Amino acid sequence: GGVAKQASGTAGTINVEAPNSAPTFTNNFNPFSQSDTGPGLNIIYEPLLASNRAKGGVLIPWLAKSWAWSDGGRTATLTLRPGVKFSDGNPLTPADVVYSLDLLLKNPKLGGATYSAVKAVGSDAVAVTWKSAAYQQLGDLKTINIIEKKLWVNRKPLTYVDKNPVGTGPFAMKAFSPQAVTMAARTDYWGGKPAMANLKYVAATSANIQTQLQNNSIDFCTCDIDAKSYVASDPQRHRFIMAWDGSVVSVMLNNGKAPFSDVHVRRAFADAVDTAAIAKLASSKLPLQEPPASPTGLSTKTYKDWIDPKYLAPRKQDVAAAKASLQAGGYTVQGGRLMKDGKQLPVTFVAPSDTPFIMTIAQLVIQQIKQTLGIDIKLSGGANASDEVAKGKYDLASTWLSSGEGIYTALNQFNGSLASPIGTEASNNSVRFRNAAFDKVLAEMAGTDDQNRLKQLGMQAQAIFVDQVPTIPLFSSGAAGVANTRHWTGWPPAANPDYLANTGSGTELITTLLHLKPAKG
Amino acid sequence: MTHQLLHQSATALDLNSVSAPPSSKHLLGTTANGQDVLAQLVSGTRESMLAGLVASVLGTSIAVVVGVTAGLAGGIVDSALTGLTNVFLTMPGFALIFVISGYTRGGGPVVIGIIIGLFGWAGGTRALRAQAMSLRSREFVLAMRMLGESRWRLAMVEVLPHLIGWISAMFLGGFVGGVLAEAGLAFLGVSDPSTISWGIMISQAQQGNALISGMWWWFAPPGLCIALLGASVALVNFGVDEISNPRLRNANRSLVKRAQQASRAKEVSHAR
Amino acid sequence: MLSDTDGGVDARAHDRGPEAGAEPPVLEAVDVTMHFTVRGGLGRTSTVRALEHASLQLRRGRIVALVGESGSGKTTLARLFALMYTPTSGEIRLRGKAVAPGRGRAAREYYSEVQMVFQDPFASLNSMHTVRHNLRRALLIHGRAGKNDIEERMLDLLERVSLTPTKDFIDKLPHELSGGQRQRVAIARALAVGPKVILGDEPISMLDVSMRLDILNLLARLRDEEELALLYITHDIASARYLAEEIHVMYAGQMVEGGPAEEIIQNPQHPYTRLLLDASPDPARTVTAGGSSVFADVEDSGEPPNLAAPPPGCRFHPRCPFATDDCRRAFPARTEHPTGQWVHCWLYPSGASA
Amino acid sequence: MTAPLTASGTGLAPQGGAGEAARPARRRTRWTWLGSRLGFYLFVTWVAITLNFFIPRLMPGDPAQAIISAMAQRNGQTPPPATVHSIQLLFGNPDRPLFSQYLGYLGELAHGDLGLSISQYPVPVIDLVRAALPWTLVLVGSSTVIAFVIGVGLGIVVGWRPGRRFDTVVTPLSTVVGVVPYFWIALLAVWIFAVQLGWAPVSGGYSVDTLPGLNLPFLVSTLHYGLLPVATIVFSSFGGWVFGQRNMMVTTLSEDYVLLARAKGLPGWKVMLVYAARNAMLPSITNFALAIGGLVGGALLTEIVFSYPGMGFLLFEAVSKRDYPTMQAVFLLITLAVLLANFVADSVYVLLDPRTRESR
Amino acid sequence: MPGENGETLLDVRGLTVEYLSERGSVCACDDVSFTVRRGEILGVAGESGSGKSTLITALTRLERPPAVTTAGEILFRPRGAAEPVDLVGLTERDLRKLRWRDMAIVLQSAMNALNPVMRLSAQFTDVLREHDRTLSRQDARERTGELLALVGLTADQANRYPHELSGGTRQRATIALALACGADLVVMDEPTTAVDVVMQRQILANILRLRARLGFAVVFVTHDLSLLVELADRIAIMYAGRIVEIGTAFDIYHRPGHPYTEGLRASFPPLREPVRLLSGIPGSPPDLRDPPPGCAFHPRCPHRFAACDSVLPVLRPVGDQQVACLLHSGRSAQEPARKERTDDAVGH
Ligand SMILES: Nc1ncnc2c1ncn2[C@@H]1O[C@H](COP(=O)(O)OP(=O)(O)OP(=O)(O)O)[C@@H](O)[C@H]1O
Ligand SMILES: Nc1ncnc2c1ncn2[C@@H]1O[C@H](COP(=O)(O)OP(=O)(O)OP(=O)(O)O)[C@@H](O)[C@H]1O
Ligand SMILES: [Mg+2]
Ligand SMILES: [Mg+2]
Repeated sequence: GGVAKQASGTAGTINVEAPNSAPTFTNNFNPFSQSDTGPGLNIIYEPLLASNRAKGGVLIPWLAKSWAWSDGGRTATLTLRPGVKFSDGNPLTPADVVYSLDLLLKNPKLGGATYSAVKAVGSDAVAVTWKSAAYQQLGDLKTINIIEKKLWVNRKPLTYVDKNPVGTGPFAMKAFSPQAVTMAARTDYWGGKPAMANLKYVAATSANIQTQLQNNSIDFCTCDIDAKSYVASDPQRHRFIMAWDGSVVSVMLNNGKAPFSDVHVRRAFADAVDTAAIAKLASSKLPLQEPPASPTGLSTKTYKDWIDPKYLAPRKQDVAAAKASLQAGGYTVQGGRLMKDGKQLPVTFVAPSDTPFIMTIAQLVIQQIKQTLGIDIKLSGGANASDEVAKGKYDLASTWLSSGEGIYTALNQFNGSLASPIGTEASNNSVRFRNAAFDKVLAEMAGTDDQNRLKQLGMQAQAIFVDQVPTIPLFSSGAAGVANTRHWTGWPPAANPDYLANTGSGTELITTLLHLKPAKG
Repeated sequence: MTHQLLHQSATALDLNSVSAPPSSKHLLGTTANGQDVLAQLVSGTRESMLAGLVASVLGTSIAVVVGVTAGLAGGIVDSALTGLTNVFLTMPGFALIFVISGYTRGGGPVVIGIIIGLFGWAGGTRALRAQAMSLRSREFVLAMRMLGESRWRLAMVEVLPHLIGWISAMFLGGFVGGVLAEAGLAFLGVSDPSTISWGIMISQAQQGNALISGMWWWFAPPGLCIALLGASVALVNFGVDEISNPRLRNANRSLVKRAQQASRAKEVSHAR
Repeated sequence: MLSDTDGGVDARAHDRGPEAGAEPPVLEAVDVTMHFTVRGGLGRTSTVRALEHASLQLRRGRIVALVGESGSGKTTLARLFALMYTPTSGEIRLRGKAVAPGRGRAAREYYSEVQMVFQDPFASLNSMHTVRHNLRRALLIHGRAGKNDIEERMLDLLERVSLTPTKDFIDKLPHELSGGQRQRVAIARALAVGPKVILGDEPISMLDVSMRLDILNLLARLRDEEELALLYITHDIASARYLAEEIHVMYAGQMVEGGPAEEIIQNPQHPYTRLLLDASPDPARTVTAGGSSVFADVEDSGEPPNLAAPPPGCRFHPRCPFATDDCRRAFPARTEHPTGQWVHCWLYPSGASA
Repeated sequence: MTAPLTASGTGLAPQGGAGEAARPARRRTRWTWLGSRLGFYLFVTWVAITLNFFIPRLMPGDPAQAIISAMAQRNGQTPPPATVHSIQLLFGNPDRPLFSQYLGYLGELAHGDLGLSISQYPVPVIDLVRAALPWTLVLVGSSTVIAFVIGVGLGIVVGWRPGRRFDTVVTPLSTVVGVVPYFWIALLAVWIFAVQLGWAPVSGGYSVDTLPGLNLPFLVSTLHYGLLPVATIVFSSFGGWVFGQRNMMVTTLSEDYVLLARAKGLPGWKVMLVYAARNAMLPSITNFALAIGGLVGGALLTEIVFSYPGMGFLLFEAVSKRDYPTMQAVFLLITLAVLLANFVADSVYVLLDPRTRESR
Repeated sequence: MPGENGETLLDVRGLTVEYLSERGSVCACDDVSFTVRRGEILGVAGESGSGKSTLITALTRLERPPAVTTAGEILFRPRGAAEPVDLVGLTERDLRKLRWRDMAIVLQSAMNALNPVMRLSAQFTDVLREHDRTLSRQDARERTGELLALVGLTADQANRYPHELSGGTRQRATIALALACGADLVVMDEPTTAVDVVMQRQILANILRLRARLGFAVVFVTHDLSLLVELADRIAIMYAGRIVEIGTAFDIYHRPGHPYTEGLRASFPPLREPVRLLSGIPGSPPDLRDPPPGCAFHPRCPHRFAACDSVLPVLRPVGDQQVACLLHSGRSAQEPARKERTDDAVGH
C-alpha cells in the first residue's frame, strides 16, 4: 500500500482482473511478444483506429483523428491526432507511426501486414498503401500498437524483454509483482485523465475469480463465472454487462469431407437441431438469455441492421424436413449409423477437452441428433481438438465463430479462397466451405466503400449461407463483463450499450474506464 | 448398465432441471448442465475403478516381476533391479506422472491408468524384494531345492504363495493410489472429458463453481466416494497389517478392554 | 510309541571300532577351504575365512558328529556337502568321484543320494503345503513312485519315521504338527529320494528338550536299518556322544580334533575340546561333587575370533593357556593316535602318538 | 586330563585390541554408507535429467502448434497465417542429431541454463523458477515438517497405549483423512474458510496490496495467505504418519528392551520417548524420505487450488501451455529438491541409528 | 544349601496369569506358588510354552496385554522393610520405586534387551540416576565402569552400541546392568540360550560368583534341566502353566517325584556316564488353549491311571520336595479349597 497519488483530482484504485489472466504475471511488456506478457499492454499502447463492436464494427478514430481514401481505395491517408504524448513525455510523430507499421511489414515474424507500403505525409499524417482496393482492410490497422521509434530502433522486437513499457495510453507502468501489476493514470493523456489514480491488474483464475468478485476485491473483469448467482447475491451492486462482440456459437460442419460435403446432410442436421434449447442451456448461468442465432451465422445483437429481416428469426427445429433432406440425398439411418450406398459414414464430434462449455454443447447436439435422426455421433475430446479442427480432421466441431469487426470480415470467414485442403492447417475457413457465388459476392464487397451497396451484397451472401448451411449457428454470444459498483460506477447499460465493456480489447477498456466515476460514500 | 438401472444416462442433459437439487427424479440432483449426478457417479465409478484397476494390475505386475526376480535372483540382477526401483522410488512420482501425461495430453482412463501403473510401481517392490529374498534363503526353499525342484517351480509353488498377502495388499493400495492419482490428474485437466470419472466430476464441479453456487450435491459425492473407497481399503490394510505382524494383534480393542476390566477387578478384590 | 529302537546304543558301541576306515567312504570332503567374499559399501570387499582345509569322511551305516561353537564353520561344511557352494579349494567326492554344484539332471542325481535335514523344523517345511505335497514332490522328482503306488509309498515313509497312524498325518499342514513331528516329516522327505547320506545340521536344536531324544533315536535307527551315512552337526557334545560313532571338533573354521566318540569324550587332546567338555553341563559331575564350584573355574576364556581377520596359525591360540610361538606361527600338522583319534595341536609331536 | 585348561581360569581379557579398531571402522562405514547414497542420488539425478530430455522428444505433438492453439483459444480466433508461420519458424526443431542435442542439453544444464520459456518467451526459465521456488520450498517444507511432527507425535501417543479408546478413534480417523483427495479437501477448505467464513484469503501467495520484498506487510501477508494451503496439506498428509508410527510403536513395545526399560523403573515418558519412540521412529524417517516425493504431488495440487505462486503452479501452467522448457526445468528442480530432502533424511537416519547398515 | 536359612524374600501364592484372546483365554500360569529366600537360586525348568516367561514377567509385574494377572499374590520383602508388600496390589508408581533397586531382570536375548540406538553407558546411567537422583554424571560413569568390571568387561566397552559387541559380551553387560542398583532379587529368563556353551559357562560362573559376593537371590528360568542341576539351589519344574514339582537340585536329579521330571531328566544324554538308551518323553506338550482335563501330563505319562484324566493333582510334600502327582497323593485325594492348599504347600 501507501501509493502516492499521481494525478490530482483523481481518486483510488480500480482492481481489474487481467484478461485471460495467468495466475502469475510475466514481467515482460513487449507488445510484439508472441507469448505471455504482463497484463495491460492494451491500455499502454494504442492503435491508430478502433472499431465499435457494439455498432456493427464501425471504425472509430483513435490516434488517427481522420482518414481519407485515394488511389481507387488502395491508399488511405491518416491524419494523426494532435497533442498525443508518450508516457516519457515525447510527442507522437508520423515517424513513430511509420516505424511501427514498417516493423510489421519488414518483419513477418511479428505477425505480418496486409498493406504493402507506409510513408509519412507532412508533419501530421501517414499514408498506408495496399496492393488492391482495401476499403474492408483498414480495420487491420487497429491491432497495430504504435511505439516510440527512438526507444525501439535498437531493440530486437521479438526477444526484447520490456519491463518498462512506454506508450500513448492513459496508464503507465508503476509497480510489478507476479500477482499484481499496478499502473498509474496519466494526467497528460490525450483523451482526458481517468477518474482513478491507479489501475491494478490482479491475477486470478477461473476457480477463484467469483469469490474475489463477491468479496469486493475485484471491481471489473471479463470472465466466465456463474453470473446469475453473482448478480443475485447483490442485485444492487453486482452488474453483469454482456459485451456482444459479434460471436456466434456454431456447430462447424466439415464441408470438405463426406458426409458433410453433401448439402443434404448439412441441411438435415441444421433442421434437426433445436437451437432454442441449446441457447437456453448455454445461458443457464447468465442473468440474461443469449438469443438463438440467425441462420446466417451473423450475430443478431451486432448486425441487426445488416441481416436480411427474413433471417432474423432463428431456424426452427423441423424433424420432418431434416429426414426428408436425408432421404433426398440418398441417405438412410440403420441402427444408429448414417448410411449411403450401403456404406457407413461415421460421424464424430470433436471438442476440446479443456473447454467444458463446448463439451456440454456438443453433448446436447449429439443428444438431439440421436433423438431426431437416430444417428449415433461419437464424441471425441482431447487436447488436440484445435489442431484437428485446423487440419480438417473432424466431422463436427463447435466454437465461437464470426466476429464483430464488420459484415465483410464476418462473412469472409467462409471465403472459399481461404480454405486449405484437408490435412493442412487452415487459419481461416476451417469449415472448408467452397462456393463460387459466395466468393464472388465477397470479392465485390471488398471493393466498395458504399455502405448501402455493402448491405445489399451482404444479404446476397446471407441467402447463399442459409441455403448452403456451411455451419449450424446456435446462438449469439459475447464476452461476459462482470462489474461491482461498490467502488466505481458509470458502467455501460446491460441492454443496448454504445460501447462494449471488455478487458480484452484495449480501446474498449479505455473507453469504459474513462466513463467511470468513484462511487459515493 | 447405467441406463437400465437408473433410467438416466451420465451424459444426457435434462434442460428442464439444470442445477437442480436432489429430488425424486434426480436422486442426487443435476449438474449445471442438467446431467444427473447419480448417473454420473455410477458411470464415474466404472471409469475411476477402471483407471485404478489398470494402474494397479500393471503396477503390481511390474512390482511382482521386478521385486520377486530381484529377490530370488540376487547378485547383479538384484543390484540392477534394486537400483531401478530406488530411482523410481525417489523421483517425485505424481509430478513425473503429471509431466508424462502432460506430454501425452490426457487420454481415457485406460491410458491414464497405464501411465500411473508404469511410473508408480516402485512403492511395493522393495517390500516384495525383501520378502522374496528372505524366502529364498528359508530352509524350506533350500530343502525343496535339494529335492531337485526347478527354479521356476520353486518360485511359483514354494515362494509366491507366501507373497500373496503382500501382493494383495499392494494391489489394494495400488488400486486406491490409482483412483486418487487419476482424480488428481483429472483435476489438473489431464483427462478425456467425454468420459466421466470421479476426478472429472470434481474437476467439472469446480469449474462449474458448484460450491459457490451452493451445489454441494455436485461437488460432494465424487469426493466422498473416493474417500470411502480409500477408507475401506485402509481398513482392509489394518487387517492385513495385523495378519502380517502378529504383534499388532495385541492392540485389539476388545482384548485391551477385557484386560483392563480384569485387572481392575483384581485391584478391587485386592483392596478388600 | 517310539522306544522301539531295538539294538540300542550299547550294542552299537561294540561293533563300531573295527569298521572304521575299512570301507571306502560314501561321501567325503577332501581338504576343502571356503572363503566368502562379503561386499561392503562402495565396492569394498572383505573375505570371511569360514573353513580351512577340512577333511571329513562319511561311511555307510555310521554317524559322524561335528561339534564346535557358533560360527566355527559347521554349517558351511554341511552346505558344501549339499553342493550349495563351490569350495574355494579342495573337493567333495561322492564315492570317490569329485562333484561340483550344478543344475538339472546332474544335481538331481546327486541329491537322490545326499539329502539334508535342517535345523528348524518350523522353517524347513513350507507352511502353505501339506505333508503330502512334500513327500509327493520328493517321490515324483526322483521317479521313486508311479501313479499307482505313490500313496502307498508316502504312507510307508511316514511309517518309517513313526508318524502313525500315517493316514492321520499325511494331509496335515505343518502348523498342525508339533516340532518333533515336523522334524520327522522333514526326515521322511529326505528319505523319500532313497538317499545314502543324510546331512543333519543341528536337527534337534530347535526342538523341545523332551522330544530331542526321539529324533536322535530315529536317526540311530535309520543308520542301523537303512545303513545310512549320517553327518550330525551339533552344539551339544553330549548328544554327539550319544548318537555318533565319530566326533569331529571344529574351531573357527579349522578341524582341531576327531576320532571315535568315546575317545574324544574320555580323552580329549586339544585344549579347545577340553574347554568344550568342561563347559558342557554335566549334572552328574556337580551332583556327585556335591557342589557347583566348577563354574568359578571358567570365568573368562575369551571369545572366538572374527573370521574376516582370523589370528594366524592355530586360531585357538589367543584363548589357549598353552599357546606358544609355534601356535601363532602356523597351524599344526595332524597327530594320529592308534585309537583312531587325531588332533591338530602343537602340544603333540606331529606324526606321533600322545 | 582336564586340569591344564581349568587351571587357566581368569585367562584372557576380552580382546581390547579388536575393540579399539572397531570404532574408526564404524565411522568409516557410516561415511561410506552416506557416500554410496550420495552416489545413488547423483545417479538418480542423471536419470531424471535424461528422462527429462528424452520423454518430450518421444512424445507426439509440437510446441509451435501448442502456442498457436493457445493463442487461438485466447483470442477466440486463430492467429493470422503470418503469425502462425513465424511461430513455427521460431520454435521449429533444429535438425541436429539427437545425441548432440543431448550433449548440448547437458552442457547447458551444467551452466545453469534451463533455456527460455515458450509461453513467456523470451523470459529465461530460470527466472520463472527463481520466483516460484521459494514459495514451494516454504510451503512444502513447512507443511511436510508439521505433518510429520503431528503425525509421528500422535502415532507415538496412540501407539503407546494401543487399543485404548483414543487409539481406536484417532487411528482409523486419521487414516481415512489421509485417503481423501488433497485437492478436494483443499477446495472444501477454501469454500468453508475463505468463502463462507472469510477467515483466510481465497488464493494467491500474498496480498496484492503489498509489494514482494523484505517488508513487514508483505511477510505478514505471506503468512496469512500460506495458512490455509499449509493447513490443508498438513491435514491430508499427517494421517499416513499416524498409522505407520502407531504400528511401529506397537511393534516396538513388545521388544525386550522396552520391557527392560520398564523393569528398570524408568518413568513412563522416558520409556515411551527414549526407548520405544526413538526406535519406532527410524522407519518413519526412512519413509519420510520416500514420502517427500509423494508430498510434492499433493503440494502441487494444493498450489493449484490456491493459485499459490509456486513450482506446482508453474508446472501446471507449463503443462497446460505446453511450455516444454519450463516443464523440464520444473520437473528437474522438483526432483533435485526431493533428492536433496532424501539425502537430508538419510543423513538424519544415520545420525539416529548407530546400526546403519547397507540394506535397510 | 546357601539360601536355606535365609528369610523369605519372595512368596508367591496362587499366581494365575491368563492371555486373553478372541477365542477364549489361555491360562499360562495356573495357581503357581513358591517361595524364594534371600540369596537363593531358584531354578525353573520346563518345556517351551510351559509358562516360564509368563511367570517371570508376572513376577516382576511387567506383563503386557493380552496377559492379565487374574489371581494370586506376590509378597515381596524389600530390604529393611518390616512387612512384605504385595506386588499385585501396587500401583505403577509404587512399583517403580521397587524396580531395579529391589528386583531386576535379565532377559533371554541381550541383543533385544539392550536398546540398539543407545550406548551401553547411557543405558546404565539412566537407571543409576533414576534411582539415585544425587548421582552425578561423572559418578554414574564410574559406577558403570565398576559394574562392567564385575562381569569382566572393560570400561571402554561402555561407549559401544550393543550391535558392536559380541553376543556373550552383551549378555554379560545385561547381567552387570541387572546388578546396577543392588537388587535383592534378579529374575533371569533363559539368559544363556543364545550363547555358546563356553560362554554359557562363563556367564553362569559369573552369576554364582556375584551371588556369593552380593548375596542376591535369583529366579533362573531355562528349559535345560541339566544346567539347573549344576547351578540352582532349588528347582521348580513347570508343565502346562503349573508347577508340578519343587525340590532341591539334588533331589530333583536323583529322586524325581513326578513322572514328568523323570522324563525330563532322561532327556539329557550324559556327558561322562555310560551311554544308555534314553527315550525322552513321548508325545508333545499340550495346547494351553485346550488343556487336557485332570493332570495335564496324563496323555504323555507312562504311569497314568484312571483318575489322572479327571482329578487335578496339587503340590503336596513328598519327602523333602513337593510334587503334584496323584501317584503320591493317593486316588482319593480330592483337595478342598485351593487357597489353603497353597499355603501349606509352601509350608511356613
Ligand atoms: N554365505 C555366507 N557369506 C558370508 N559369510 C558366511 C556365509 N555363510 C557363513 N558365513 C560365515 O562363515 C562363518 C561360519 O559359519 P557357519 O554357519 O558355517 O557356522 P556354524 O558353525 O554353522 O555356526 P552355528 O553354530 O551358529 O550354526 C561365520 O562367521 C559366518 O558368518
Ligand atoms: N501374547 C500371547 N498371547 C497369547 N498367548 C500367549 C502369548 N504369549 C504366550 N502365550 C501362551 O502362553 C504360554 C506360555 O508362554 P511362555 O512364553 O510363558 O512360555 P515359555 O515357557 O517361556 O516358553 P519358551 O521356552 O518357548 O520361552 C504358551 O502356551 C503360549 O502359547
Ligand atoms: Mg550352523
Ligand atoms: Mg520363554
